[in-house]
Amino acid sequence: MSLAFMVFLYLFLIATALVISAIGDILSAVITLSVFGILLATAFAILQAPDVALTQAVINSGIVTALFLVAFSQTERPPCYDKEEEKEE
Amino acid sequence: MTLVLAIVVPLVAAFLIPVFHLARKTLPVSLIGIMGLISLSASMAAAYAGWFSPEVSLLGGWAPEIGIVLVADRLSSAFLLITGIGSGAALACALEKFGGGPWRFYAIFFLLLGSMNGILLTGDLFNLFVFYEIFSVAAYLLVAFSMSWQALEAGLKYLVLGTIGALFILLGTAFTFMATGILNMALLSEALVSVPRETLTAISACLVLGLTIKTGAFPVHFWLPDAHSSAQTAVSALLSGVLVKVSIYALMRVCFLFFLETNGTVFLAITVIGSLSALGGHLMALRQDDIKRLLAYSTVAQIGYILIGVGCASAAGAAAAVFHSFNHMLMKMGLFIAAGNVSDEKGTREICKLTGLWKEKPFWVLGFTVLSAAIVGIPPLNGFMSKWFIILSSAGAGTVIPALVIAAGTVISAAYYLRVLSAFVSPGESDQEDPFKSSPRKVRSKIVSLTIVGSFAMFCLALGIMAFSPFSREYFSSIGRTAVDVGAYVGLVTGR
Amino acid sequence: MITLSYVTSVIIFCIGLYTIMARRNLFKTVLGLALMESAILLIIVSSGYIPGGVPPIEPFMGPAVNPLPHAFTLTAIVIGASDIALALAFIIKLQRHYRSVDLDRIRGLRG
Amino acid sequence: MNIRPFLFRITALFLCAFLGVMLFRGIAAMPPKESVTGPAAHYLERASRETGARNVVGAILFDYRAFDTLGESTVIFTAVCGISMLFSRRKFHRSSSGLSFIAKRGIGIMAPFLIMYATVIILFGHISPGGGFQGGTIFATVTVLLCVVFGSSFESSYFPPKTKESLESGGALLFCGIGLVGLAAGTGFLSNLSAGFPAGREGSLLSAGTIPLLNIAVGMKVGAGLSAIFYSMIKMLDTTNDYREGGPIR
Repeated sequence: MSLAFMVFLYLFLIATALVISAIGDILSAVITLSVFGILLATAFAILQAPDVALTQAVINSGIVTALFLVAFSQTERPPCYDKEEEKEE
Repeated sequence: MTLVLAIVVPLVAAFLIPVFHLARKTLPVSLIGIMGLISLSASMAAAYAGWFSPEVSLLGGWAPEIGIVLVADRLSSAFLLITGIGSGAALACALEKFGGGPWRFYAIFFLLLGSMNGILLTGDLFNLFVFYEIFSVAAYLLVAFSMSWQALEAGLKYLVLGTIGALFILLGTAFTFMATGILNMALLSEALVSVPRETLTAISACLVLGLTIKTGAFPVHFWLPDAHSSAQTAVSALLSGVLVKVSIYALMRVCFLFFLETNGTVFLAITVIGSLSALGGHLMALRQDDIKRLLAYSTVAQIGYILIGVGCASAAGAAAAVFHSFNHMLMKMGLFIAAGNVSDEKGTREICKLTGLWKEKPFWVLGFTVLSAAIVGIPPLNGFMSKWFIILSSAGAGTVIPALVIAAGTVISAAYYLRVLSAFVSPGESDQEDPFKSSPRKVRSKIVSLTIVGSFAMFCLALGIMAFSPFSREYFSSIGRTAVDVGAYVGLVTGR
Repeated sequence: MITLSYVTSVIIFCIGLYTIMARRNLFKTVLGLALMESAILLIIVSSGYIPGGVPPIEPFMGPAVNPLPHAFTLTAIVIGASDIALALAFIIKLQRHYRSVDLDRIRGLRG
Repeated sequence: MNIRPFLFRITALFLCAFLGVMLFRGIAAMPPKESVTGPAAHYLERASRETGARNVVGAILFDYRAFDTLGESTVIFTAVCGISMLFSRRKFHRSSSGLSFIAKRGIGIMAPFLIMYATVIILFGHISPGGGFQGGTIFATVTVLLCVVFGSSFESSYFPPKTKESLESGGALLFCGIGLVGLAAGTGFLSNLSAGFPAGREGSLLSAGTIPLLNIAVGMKVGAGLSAIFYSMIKMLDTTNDYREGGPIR
């Protein structure tokens, strides 16, 4: 793979990482993490690691993003009354 | 063979518990007790084998260079003994308190037991990381087990800091692998000599930083007081008594094997961290009103003592560190169990409200007194002996400041333990007013916990007296000699 | 090309660490952990690369790259995923109590 | 006024920069690698003969260093155990509403292929890239997709939590059982061909001794585990939706 492509890929990786760190909106950051995961999987594939690329694409961009979205949707809601919580505290 | 079983038997027990739960909603206490006994006897068998004839177990039949090896020498055996006694006591307390209801708690407990044995026995750097990760995940969950918001917050704090520590350990492992291409710890100790200086600095910084975070020494101790004070009593005792020791074992093993000949700065750094921990932990403990937080900060200080012993980089220092680890396990587990039970029955954890206990529960107060006398360092008890050995070895290593720190710490700790004890023996003003208020809670007598506290107190006394005899001193110093003898370890693993 | 990988991964590692230290949102903390972990994965995989290598699956059509880092990376990915899942579960539970994921408001314990 | 957070950030930035420079100097000091050395060379040279697997990464994960894999799937087991412990007090309200008809039909057509893909990835782990982790995770993704598209009641009726639990424990026990066979044969825990497992013809589906079996065990464990994590975390979402419709809102 050509060097120019790698430079472009890595610059893109750093840019997405900066976006994840800097952006205020959590939802955008989570979606950017998914993009970051796919870019990283591409880098792994170029580095001749097909197993790792497959795992990275499936786990980090699939399941972890799904879990992030679930957690986000559970926390970013207008506070509503929850009976079971009262029981716990 | 016994080494593998020490790891696999607790893991299998943990995997079996959900299966049993599918059949019966509440597990019988005797079943968990039997599983615990089998697991603990497996780890004791490994400790016995490792103590009398150092043993290597090749997993999958592969040679040490290409596979994973398990190694048991005297250092591992000593720590296996510590974790065995400590987790047995914690399991007994938990069974008495919770019964067979929370089956997931016991599953996590057995996973923790297996992973601790894994850390203590493995001879492979990456395998150490993997077991460390099981250990940490189980520890976060045990902290959060009571599900109060304090426990959850402490668990999250522990998780974030612990994961950062784990990532640093992984980074150190990655650097080591990049520089040498191997992961067997015995072979690494030979290969690291030829590694460039800058790389070695990076490796040692990553590994020591990660392991220090996991240990809970002073500059990065934030998680420890919260985690140890907000957990349940049995879990607090387990955390303070056993888990910290496992981290210290990992630190000792890695530092002695890798950096003893290559990078002496590491040991200076450990001594500095230890001194800071000892001073900072004692000073913070002096300001606490909550009895469990006080004990947790005292743990930070005691970790500092142990690290001073490790930082001597000598056989005497290592032996003193192991001896103090053992003593601290006995003393702090007993103290946590006693304090937890007393404050549970009183319904408060503030020291100034824990009054009048001498009349109500004299045995608990007696046990607490003996154990706190041991941890402060009253001469015939074991705490004094191990501190004395640490001071001697640090003086032998040519530094005086750690010894002064230990002496100052003893005075400070005497001050705060005396405060607790004076609150205990002072006459309570409220016990005449409502004698019926606390009577229903007294029905569940904590006879097992009381027995454990009592036997630990007796053990402290016995160890203190035993440490005078040259015979037992020889035993302890043989642990130290094993710890620093890198050549023997390498020879044991490679068979040369 | 490998030096480039190393530079990138060290930069991403530092971005992750900075995110954890400077950001006050718990989700950002977990995202920072994910970034740090990914950076370490990139370091490990790059360390196994050799110029002109082929994937380590037989039959080889040339010099194969080092397979050992790939095995570590697989293990580390799965471990990291379970860590992150656990952290998210803790955050959900804590948010129920504080109604916030801001670290400045989650100050029940100090020390 | 608000100078302290700013100072803190500057300090953090410097700390990170210092760490980065130190790490990079450590990397730069290493001599560049031209060829594979150490144990990795041994794996590349002999893996297909000693284990019967074509995928060298699979051979390392499930034979040479299978103990790591046991530990690693135990991490998932621990996390699943803990997350279901954290959310255990909640009642699960099933929602039967899903997405639109087109999405349901589309997933209905795709799901068998996805499951087949996951099975192939697990079963061919010793021949081609893939293995237990990847295939198991694809299984978990399929259950997540079904949960999103068809609503959680459909997912939980096809894959009830008890099935997942028993699959997970079963996978773990299968892994340990295979390991103990090696121990009983006297060749060490998790030993493969030396314990008498048949090597088979290289490159065929039934080859490489224990590696396919371990792949299946890990696939069961990882798939059921990740799916159970998602399932436990989504519980609350449904309850609060119900409350918002009918319950009191503060």
